[in-house]
Order: sequence, then C-alpha cells, then structure tokens
Amino acid sequence: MNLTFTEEELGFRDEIRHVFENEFPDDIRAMRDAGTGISRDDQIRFQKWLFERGWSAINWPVEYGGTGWTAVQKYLFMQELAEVNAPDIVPFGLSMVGPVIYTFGDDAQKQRFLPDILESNVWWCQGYSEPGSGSDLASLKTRADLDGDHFVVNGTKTWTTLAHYADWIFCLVRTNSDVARRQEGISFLLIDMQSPGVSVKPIITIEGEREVNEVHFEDVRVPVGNLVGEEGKGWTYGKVLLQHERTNIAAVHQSKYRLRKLKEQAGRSVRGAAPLAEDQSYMRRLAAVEIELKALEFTELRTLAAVSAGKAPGPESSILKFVGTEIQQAIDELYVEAAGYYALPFVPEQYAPGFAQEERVGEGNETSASLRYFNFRKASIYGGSNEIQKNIVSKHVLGL
Amino acid sequence: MNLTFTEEELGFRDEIRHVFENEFPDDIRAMRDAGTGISRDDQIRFQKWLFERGWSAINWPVEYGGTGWTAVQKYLFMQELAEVNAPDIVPFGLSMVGPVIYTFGDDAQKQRFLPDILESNVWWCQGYSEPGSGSDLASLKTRADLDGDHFVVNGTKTWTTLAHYADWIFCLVRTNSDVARRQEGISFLLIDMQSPGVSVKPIITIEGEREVNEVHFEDVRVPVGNLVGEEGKGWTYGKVLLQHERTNIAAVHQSKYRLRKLKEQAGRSVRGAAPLAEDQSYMRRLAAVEIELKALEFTELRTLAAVSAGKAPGPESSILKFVGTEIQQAIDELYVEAAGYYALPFVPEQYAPGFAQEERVGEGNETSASLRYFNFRKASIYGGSNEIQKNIVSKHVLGL
Amino acid sequence: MDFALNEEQQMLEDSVAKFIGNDYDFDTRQGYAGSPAGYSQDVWRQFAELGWTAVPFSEADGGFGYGPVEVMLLLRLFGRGLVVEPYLANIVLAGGALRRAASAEQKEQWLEPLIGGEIQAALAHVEPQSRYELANVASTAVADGEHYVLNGRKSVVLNGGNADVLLISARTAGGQADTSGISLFLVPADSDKLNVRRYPTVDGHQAAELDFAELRVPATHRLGAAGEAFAVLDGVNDDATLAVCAEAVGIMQIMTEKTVEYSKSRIQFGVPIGSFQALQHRMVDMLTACEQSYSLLLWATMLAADEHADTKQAVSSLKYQIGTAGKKVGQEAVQIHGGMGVTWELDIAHYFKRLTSIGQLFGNADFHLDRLAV
Amino acid sequence: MDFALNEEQQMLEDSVAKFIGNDYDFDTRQGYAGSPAGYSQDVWRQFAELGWTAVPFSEADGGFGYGPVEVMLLLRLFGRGLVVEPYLANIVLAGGALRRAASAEQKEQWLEPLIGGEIQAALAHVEPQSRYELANVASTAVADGEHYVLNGRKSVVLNGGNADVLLISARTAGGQADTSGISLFLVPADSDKLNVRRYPTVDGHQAAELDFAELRVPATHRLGAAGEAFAVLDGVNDDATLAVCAEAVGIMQIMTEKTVEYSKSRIQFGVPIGSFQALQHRMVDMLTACEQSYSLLLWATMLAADEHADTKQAVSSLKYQIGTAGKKVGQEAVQIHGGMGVTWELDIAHYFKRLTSIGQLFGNADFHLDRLAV
Repeated sequence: MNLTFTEEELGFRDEIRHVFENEFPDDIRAMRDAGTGISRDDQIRFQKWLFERGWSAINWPVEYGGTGWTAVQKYLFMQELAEVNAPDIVPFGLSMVGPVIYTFGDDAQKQRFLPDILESNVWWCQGYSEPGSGSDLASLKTRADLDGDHFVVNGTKTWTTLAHYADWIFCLVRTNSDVARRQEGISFLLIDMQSPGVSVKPIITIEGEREVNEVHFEDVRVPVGNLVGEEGKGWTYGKVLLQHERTNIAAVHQSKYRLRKLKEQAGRSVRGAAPLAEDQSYMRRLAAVEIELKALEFTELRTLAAVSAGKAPGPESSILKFVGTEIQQAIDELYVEAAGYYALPFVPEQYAPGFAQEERVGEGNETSASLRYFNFRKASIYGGSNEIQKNIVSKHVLGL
Repeated sequence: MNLTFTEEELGFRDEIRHVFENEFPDDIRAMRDAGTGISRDDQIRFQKWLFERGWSAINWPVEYGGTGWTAVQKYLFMQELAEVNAPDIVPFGLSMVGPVIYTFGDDAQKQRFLPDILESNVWWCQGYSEPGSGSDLASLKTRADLDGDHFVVNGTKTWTTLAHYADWIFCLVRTNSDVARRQEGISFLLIDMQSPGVSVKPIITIEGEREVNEVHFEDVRVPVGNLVGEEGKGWTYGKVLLQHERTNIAAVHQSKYRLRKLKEQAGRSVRGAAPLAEDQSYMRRLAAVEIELKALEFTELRTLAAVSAGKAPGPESSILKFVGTEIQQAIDELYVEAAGYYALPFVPEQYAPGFAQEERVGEGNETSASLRYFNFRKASIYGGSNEIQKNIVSKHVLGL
Repeated sequence: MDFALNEEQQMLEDSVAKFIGNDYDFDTRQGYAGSPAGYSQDVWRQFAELGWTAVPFSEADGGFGYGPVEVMLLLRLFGRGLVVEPYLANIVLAGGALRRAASAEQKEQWLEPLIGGEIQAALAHVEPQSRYELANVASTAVADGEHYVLNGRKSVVLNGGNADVLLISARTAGGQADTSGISLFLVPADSDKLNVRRYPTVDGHQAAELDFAELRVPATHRLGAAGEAFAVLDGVNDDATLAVCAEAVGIMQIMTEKTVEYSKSRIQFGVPIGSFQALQHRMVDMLTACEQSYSLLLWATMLAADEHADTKQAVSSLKYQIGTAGKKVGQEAVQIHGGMGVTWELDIAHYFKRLTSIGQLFGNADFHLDRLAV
Repeated sequence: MDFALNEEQQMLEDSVAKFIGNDYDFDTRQGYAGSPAGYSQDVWRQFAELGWTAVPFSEADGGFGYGPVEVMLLLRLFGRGLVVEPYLANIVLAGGALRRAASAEQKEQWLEPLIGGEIQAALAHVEPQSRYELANVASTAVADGEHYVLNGRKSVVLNGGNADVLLISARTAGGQADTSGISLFLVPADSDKLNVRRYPTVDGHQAAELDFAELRVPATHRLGAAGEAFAVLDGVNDDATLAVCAEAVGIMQIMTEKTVEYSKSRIQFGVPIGSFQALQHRMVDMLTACEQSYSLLLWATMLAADEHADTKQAVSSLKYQIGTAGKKVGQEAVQIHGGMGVTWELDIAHYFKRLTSIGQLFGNADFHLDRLAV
C-alpha cells in the first residue's frame, strides 16, 4: 500500500505533459481561460488534435484505435488534459455510441462508423429522453415500425445536447409494444440527421444559451442495416454505455483545476482592498470542498485500482457520479460567492472572441460565475438524476 | 402588526416574575443549575408549588382549575418559568390524561381523578408504545377482555417514562380485535399500578440512567369504571392529547435560556487561555442556531396568535415539534463542542446532591454536556419521530 | 404583540395581490423584462397612480407616512409576481437616500417627481473593491469653488442605465475604509464626463457600471452635510436588505407551492413523483424553510418599524436566513422540477435566478453571520 | 500507487479480524469495560503475545519496524470490535513518545516492558485551559540540583488511572503558549505528591485527572533534551489522530452495516422500514460518508508512511471529515434504530458514544478546518 508512481508511470506522465505544454493549440486554451464558449469547428479541431496523437479514445480496445493504457496511465492522462484547461471531449461518439458499435455492431457497422468517430469526422448526439420519460426511461414512446427493409420512426426525443451540431443520432426506439416488461421491445437505432422527417427545435436553458434541443421524427425511414445488434435488445446495450463512462465520471481533475484557479483569484487584492483569501469564513468553505474533492479523488482511484485488478467495481464506484456533481456545483457556488455583486451582470456576449475589452464588465471572468452556476444545476439532473443514482445504490449496493 | 406587549400584559409578566424571583424554591433552582437530577419528591414539591399559585394547569378550562389566560399570557408565563431554570412539568397527568378525562370522562371520573392530578398527588405514566409498535402505534397488541364488571388486561408497554415513579398508568388497549380498521377496537383505560399482575422492568438508556421502563400486564383486572369514554374510541381520544401539547411543544424558552448560559460560559476565560467566545468558527455556529431559534419563536407566536384568533393552527404549528427538537439537539452539540476533552469523563454521580466538590471533574457542569447530548437523541424519536412528523406535514399540509 | 394587518395594510395587500393576479402573469413579465427599458413604463405609472411609490415617504414629503411593514407587504408580493419594475432602486434606495438627506429644494426637485413616477433614479455607491464593506469608498470628490470634482468608479448600479439622476457617493475626506468623510451627490445622467455602461442582470433587471473622471458637480447638488453620508447609506442599506428579503420570502413561498403542485402532476414509473417519500420529506423541508424565513421577516420588519435597537441584528439574522434557506429552496425547486427546472421557458428558473441575485445583494450569508458571531 | 496489502499486512489484518470475530463479541466487551480495570489484562497479554503491541516500533527497539499503515489496519478493526483495551494510550501515545525521545536506558526500563505488555503507561499532556493548543502548557518543572520540581494539573489523561508510569509534560522555559521550553518527564504512578483521580469515560474507556504540587522527579527521568519536547508531542499527536480516525472509520462502517440490516428486519406499517425511500437515501448518504472517509484515511495514512510534507494537511483534512461525517453517520444510525438506538443494551449506542469521544480528541472538526482555511 503506497502512493508513489513507478518510474515508468512518471516517465509516461512527463511525455504527455511535454506534448500538452508544447503542442496544445494556444488559441483554444486562451478561449477556455477567457471563459469563451468553444465553437463546433474548434471543438472538432481539438478532438482531431487528440486523434493525431492517438489520444481520442483512450478507453477503446487497441484494435479499434484505443491506447491499451493502464488505469493509472489513463488517470495521469486525464490529469494533464485538465491542466491545460482543455474542453470536455464530446462523449456521444467517442464514449457512448462507439463502444456500443464495437461491442454489439456487425463488421459493416464497425467499418462504416468507427473510423469517423475516432477522427471526429462525424458529430453524434444521443436520443434517449422523451418529454414524458425522464428518469423513467423505459416508458419511451418513440416507435420504429418495420416496413420492408426500412424502419419508419415516429416520435420525439428531448434534452438532446448539441443536436443542432450533429450529423447522426443514436436512439432507443420501441420496435415492439407487445411485451411483458417495458424494457423489452426497445431497439438501438442509428439515424442520419439529414433524413427527411427529422427536425430539430431549440430549447433555451436557464442561462440563456442553446445547448439542448427537441428532435422530432415524422415518418423517418431508416435502413434496417442501422439497427445495432438484435431487435429488442436496445435496453441492454443502452445500459452497457454506462460502463464506458467510468473514467472521469467524477470530473475530479477539472474540479481540482477550478479550485486551484479560485484560490489564486481569492489571493489577488482588488484595488487596495483585502483579498478574499483573508476571509476565514470563505476559506473554511473552500477548504471543506477541497477535502471532499480529495476524498472523491481517492474513492475514484480505489475504483480504478479495483477495476484494473480485474475486480468488479465496488460500491465506491456507484457514488462517483452524484458526489462528483455535488462537488462541481459546490465549486460553482464558491465562484458565485467570490463574484459578490458581479454575480448579477448578464453579459455573456463579452466572452465571445473579439469582444471589445474596454466594454467588459467585472474583473476577469467573474460575471461568468453565475451563468455557469445556473447552467450546471443540470449536472444533478441529467444522465440519471442524483435521486436515481441513490435509488440504484440503495437497491444494488445496500440491497434495500 | 407590532411587537409590543400591552400595559396589561407587561403588568402580568412583572407579577409572575416577582413571584418566581421571590418565592421559587432556592434549593430546586440550585439543583437545576448544578445539573443535578430532580428526585420524585422534589418534582412533586415543585409542581405543588405551582398548584398553590393556580399555575399547575394553565391550559385547563377554568372550571377544572385552569387559568383562562390568553395565548400571550401563557407565553409570558412559560418564559418566566424558563428564566428560573425550572424543571419540566411532568406531562402525563397535567398535559395528557387530565385533558382526556375532562373532555371524555364521566363525572365520577372527573371528581375522582382531576383534583389529584391538579395537585400532583398522583403520578401518572403513559402506556402507548409496545415492543412491536413504535411509529406504527395502531398495531398495538395489549388486550383488555371484558369479564363481568372488569377488563382483564394482558400485554406489554414499553418506553414508559418514569413508570417506576407512577401510581397510575393510562393505556391504549385493544378491546376488540374483530375490526375493519386497526384504529378501531382500541380503548382508553386507566390502570392502578398497584393492581396485581402489573410489573415494571427498567430499561437503561444510552447515558446510563433509568428513565424508561417496560410495563407488563398479566391478567390484570381493571374495573370497567376505569374505561374513559366509549369502548373502541381510544384512538380518537389518544389523538386529542396532541392538541393539548401545543404550548411549549417547541421548548423555545428553555432553548433561549440554555443558549444564553452557553454564551456566558463561552465568554469566561479558563486559567488565562483565550475564551471560546473568541473562536469565530464556534461563535458562527452558535449564532446560526440562535437565528433558527428566533425564527422558531416567531413561528410559535404566529401559531398562538392564529389559535387565539379562533383559527385552526396553520401549517407552521406542524413543524414546531421537529424544528424544536432539532434546535434542542443542536444546542446539546454546542455544549459538547464547548466541553472539548471534558466531553469524555463519565461522572454522573458528581451531580447528585452532597457530592464532594474536591472530587468534581471539569469546570462547572461541562462533563454533563455529553450525557445530555446522548440522552436527548431520544427527542427526535419519541412522541412521534421526526420522520412521522414530516409524513404528517406532507400528507395533511402539502396534500402529498 | 399583534400579527394582524390593520385596515389600510389589508387594503394595500389586497390591491397588490389583485394586480399580480390579474395583470402580471409570467409571460407579461417576460415581455416587460425583454423590452428596451427592461420594465414597463406604463406599469410604473400605474404604481404611482395607485400610490405604491409613495408608501415609505412621510406626508410632508408627499408620501403616505407608511413604513417597513407596508414596504414588506408590497415586496413579498412583488417577489411572487417576479416584478421587474425598479421599485427597490427608485423608492427604497434612491428615495430612501433623498428622504433622509435631501434639502427641501432638493426634495421638491427630485423626490416629488420620483414619487410621481415622472423620473427614474439610482443610488451609485458600491465599488469594484468594496464588496460588502459599506464604508469602503475609493471614489473622490474635491471641492473646487462652487463645485466638487468627482473621480472614480461605481459597480452594479441598480437601474443605473434608466436613471435620469444618479446619487453618487464619493469621499470628501478620510481614508478608503473610514465611515466619516463620505458624501453623496446628485448627478444628472446626461452630465458631461459621466460614462454609463448599462446591461441587463441575470434576474431580468437592469444595472450599469459608472465611471467618471473630472466630473464637475455644483455644491448645491450635495445631499446633506459634507462627509456625513455614511449614516444615510447605512440606514438605506438596512431598508433595502429588508426589502429584498421580503421579496425573497415571496419567491421561496411560490417556488415551494409550484414544486408541490408539479410533483402531484409529474408522472414517472406510473405514479406522481410527489408520492416518493424522499421527495416528500424534502418538500416538507422547503415548507419549513419558508415558514422560518417568514417568521424572521416579520420579526425584523416589526423591529425596524419600532426603530428598535436590535434592528441591525435582526436584519443580519434575516439576510443570513434568506441567503441559506433561499439557496436551499431554490435549488430543491429546480432539482425536483428536473429538466424543466433549468429551461428559460419555465418561471421556476427565473425565480431561482432572482433568489441567487438577492443572495449576493447587500451582503451574502457569510458576511451577515460574521457580523452576528461576536 | 497501490492500495493492495502486502503479505505481512494481510496476515496482520486477518489475525485481528479473526480475534474480533471469534473472541470479542459485544457482551464480552461490555464485561471487560465493566471490570475494575475497565479492560481485560488477559486480552492485553494476548495482544503482546500476538506482537500487536510491537507493531509501530523499530526492530532496534524490539518492535516489528511497521508503521502507520499497519497501525491503521489494527485500529480500524478495533473500531469494529469496539475494543476497550488501551492500545491508543499505551502504544500510540506513551509508546510513541518513548520511541521518539527516550534514551537507550529509558527504553530498556520502560519501552521494553510496555511492548511486552508487562506495564501500563499514559501520556499526560492536555491541561484544563489548553483545549486543542498543543503548545499551551501551564504546568512547570524547575531544575533543583539532580531533580526537577513539578507543579500543575493534567486533564483527561487516557489510561491515567491504570498507568504504572506517566509521561508528564511541563514547562522548563518560555511562556504558556510557546512551542519551545516544554519538557517531558517519566513519573511512576506511585510517586509522592502525585494525585490521580481516575474515572471511566462515556465510551467505556478509562481516564484520570492529575494534579501535582512540589513533585520531585530525578533529572534522569527527563525524556529527551530539556525544552525540546514539542516536536515529540506534535509527532505523537499526528500519529494518535490518524489512529483514532482509523478506529472511527471502522465504527462508521459497522454502524452503517448494522443500520441497513436493522432496516430490513424492523417492520412498521406492515413493511420493513428499509423500504421507505426517505430512509433509503439517508442510508446511501451514510454509505457515501463511509467511503469518502475511508478514502481520506488511506490518503493520510500513506502520506504519513512516506513522511510526506503534506502529512499534517492530510491529518487535519481527515480529522475534519471524521468529525463531521462521523457525527452524521452516528446520529443517523441511532435515529433509524429508533428507541432501540438509545438503549444501553444495544451496541449501536456504544459505537455512537465512542464516535462522539473521538470527535473531541486531538482537535474537533472546527479546529482542524481552521488550520486548513489559510
């Protein structure tokens, strides 16, 4: 039992770090540090930059373009990725549909889809939630009826993140309504967003941005060849996705980065006033979050160690998601408290490239704190709300 | 809308205060301030002292010996009572069985029982909970079978507070098992603890004291004349009790007294060290509890105002119990934190009268802090656990 | 000890409730917030006609001689209605300063039209470095003959972009954190050398950044005695804190009501989510937070009405409660609404944002608890 | 980066688990706690025979040369077993001081028999006024020829009533709060002028108050250099904090397990109370608190084993977590057990009391968070 990394691991980290420090696109980091949103093109450029180094799908099997890294290597890579304040990797292709295709897809599907996912040539989005079925996913109503060599899809998906950027969508659809359990009769279908009958309607979220959408399907004809795996097995495949989200599900490295930046900010004095770092009450709050985060880091490391030791992930893995989001939201609150009166100005436009500096409101990015805080309330809601996560732990870990 | 008391109310308070300051038994206050437990005899002496002044049953109707005071007068009386650190009035006779008898009892019962309750000549205890039925009271199993002009009682009651002091016990017993709803077939029966077949077994609680008991009934013969009201209506009568516990259910005045004493204690310096009052973190914690308590005080005042205006108590009344106990427990924690290392010594004997001062451990009563903290964990459990309280508010206030 | 409203108070509350209920639904509010001014001038004139803008002013000043209780009644309902019209900025902040410090002439020139709804005003006091320290003023005013020359910056001036006149605090003496030496000046918005950068706030209201260099103000535009403005600002700050807390209580109450209603209608797993005990207990906690907050609001408001010595302690207690309980109620309301709770389309998100702003105004929870922890 | 135990560590853990499982059920423990000494001398001898008393000592000192990791393995399981034998007082506190400061002769005279289980010892450092300030020592020791003369009081000396020898800290120089000028002395329990007031503690352990006036101690009984004892006490205090946190994690884990089991068997309203979602989510929070606390325990212990520069920060982080999460888990376990949870008869109450004691030992949560909030 020890904390030290091996020589090899340290060498590996140094190589990665060297590349990030010397080759990572300066303009992308600058946009991130300035709080500027990342455009579709810049996001793709970032992911292609990773691909060119073989780092776009670190968890994939080597034969499909993965790395074959150990759990510790993946941990160190994610750490270095966070240290350059890199954008999140859009998960829908690389972390979600990719693994489903190489696990359950046929060779044709693998050859057709995997390379473009790996290279970020094709932007994917996820069609799971529906207006009537949020936490209760199995109640989904979108139908896919077989008609010759096509499925005809009708229904509505919602909360579809960046659907307005997407080329393709993977959906859970009902191919059979005459089933005993609602989880049966659901299939996993790949749909070209360009297909006639697909329409995308924006949903503006609390902070005023278009991030999610409603996607409508009206008599959309989808070749049967786009069905992944067996008809009616979609529910099982959908759940397998979750396995592939383990690494970084808790966003530990990003949270560590944000806390460190916050401490630096709190240490700076504004126009002769005492720095926030001299406010004991605030620093106690910050320290308490830092402790919780350190605990989460080791809870995640214990999980990774268990997994790489071939054991099934223990109970600790189940709590990574809800503790991780609680900590991210606690950090958001700390940024809002630090902003004080500057939590009020609503000036998102000033974080766009080329905004006139003299027109900027507030020190640094402090006016972005409340927007992030508002937007990230979603983190405890989507991807299985924290209530659902606790139900899962209660049932499958505590046996209640 | 104003905070000021009328001249009459202030005059009333001053009279009460004058009596407490000049006539309240010094030795009883001294025992309370020293943290000494109050003996059965002293408890009775205290309650008789109240009776002699017409103050033993302030909520009773005047015809039975009550005061006819307004809500504000009762509030001011409870405040002055707390200001002399008076013992709690044992509720089983004066607050519980008394009101049931004058509301549902026959004249014979009123004449037989009420005067001795009012004068504290007879000590009552409460027979509700059973080993199998805690929160789920209606599942009680103690049977009372009619046999001529007697009921024959068999069963076990538990958590019976001070049953080993009691002369009489009032019980909810099942007189009819053949009922549609479990709440039916339950009767309200008065039982002389001296009756053959009644046995009392101590339950030692977490802090090491005998406060509660198990009471066993084996073929105990109880005259039918001891049945209060109608056979099978006991559940209704039992619930009526709760109405009579409104005043002081939240123990606001005692909590205010304890917080003030704690602040005085925190202000004192021990052997040249900085007083605890200079510890900002501790004082923040104390201030937060004080705010919650001030809020509760006004929540209770709003309830009293609504009641005395003839309105049914609003939602605010339902939360008095669980917020009140949470605050009492928070104050207990503050005392334990203040004691520091002196939360450890287990020396209850030193709070008994006549204990040798030179043998005492710790400053003042600090070694009693953890004992009170342990004992008072019961406050959120008994009398309808705080979970049950929240179920009630959810159902009857929120309509969920 | 009386919690009942008198007849006038009851009439006032009824009329505000009627307005919110009949003329101010959420879509209407969103329309006003999205308009160029960020509020409805018609509605503001209506407030004046109804006399609501006259509530906290003495009859000598052309008001009704009402006080903190009546302002609380208004603001709690403005919270429920999520009203964006700048009552706080005009009446409580700017009006409160004029009421306390202005001369008869100044009142005639500025307070009368303000009460009449003819002009807009704003109090410009907070600065980038001052955070919640009321006495921390770096802006300076130097006497120069019949004028003062002002230099400095002001932060997040509520209603600053709409104001016809700005009440600017600046230091005529003393060090940056001294309570003495602060003065207040009336500055028309169109003054030369005054730069106003207006912007909307996250809660649908309006604010602005001010900066001014070598701004010349006639000495006759000074409000009250030179260097004595702190007491004025301190009193106004307490009034404003009470006002936003009343608004917050109204918001907390309606968010709790709407969350309970939603939980009865939202079906998941074949049952309303309101049937899940974990959510039931959390909604009970929301209700409890509302009741406790409302109790503190009544306590603090009645103390303020009596000008009681404990008023400051009560105001800090209340603001701490609103900062903590308000955050909790807001976050729970959003969480229990699920995805819908984070959409622009639903009012819940906008109540949540307003609560968040109020949490940062006039001292956050930590600031006020520190003031009490002595 | 490796969380696995090596072979020796695994054997150690297995043997302790075996002892707790087979020879130390709750009734047995209650018997030992209620006995005159407050623990079992036989069990203590057994600990010595099994080598557990030798764990943290170097081979040169007659130990196994193990460290913080092995002590953690022992103490976490002692927590599960609610062990009352004075391992903390003898081995971690007194033994830790001897290990660091004693001369070869002193080790031969005191440490060897301590490791051998032949004598009992106690560290007497805390004083009535010192609270958690390690350097606050008012007791004095004045050199007088070949002796020191000690005057002062010591508070809540763990195992003080059973100790054959007491390690008493006293000030030979400096002011009451100075880190320099503190010295440690070996004082046999039967010394003249040493008054020992023994008592049980609320958690079933034993402690004592000491006072001494004109107590004469041979200079040869001084531990280490005069005035240099603070570093020794500081190191011992960190070890002891880690040890009680390991014990607390064991207690939190078993309380959570027992609560979950109880909720499956306790029937109310015709169903197990574990079927109520509000309780389910609270038990998930208990599990989470255990997992997070265990993670910090591993982090801090491994840093200490490496004598890493961040060890102090980690120890304070861990003690804060145990102070807060431990209180939460303990209170929830009692609450969910209902009336049974507050009875002397059930082990839950005694786990709760031990967790409460640990919360107050070596600095409470506030104290340690303040150390980190800089």
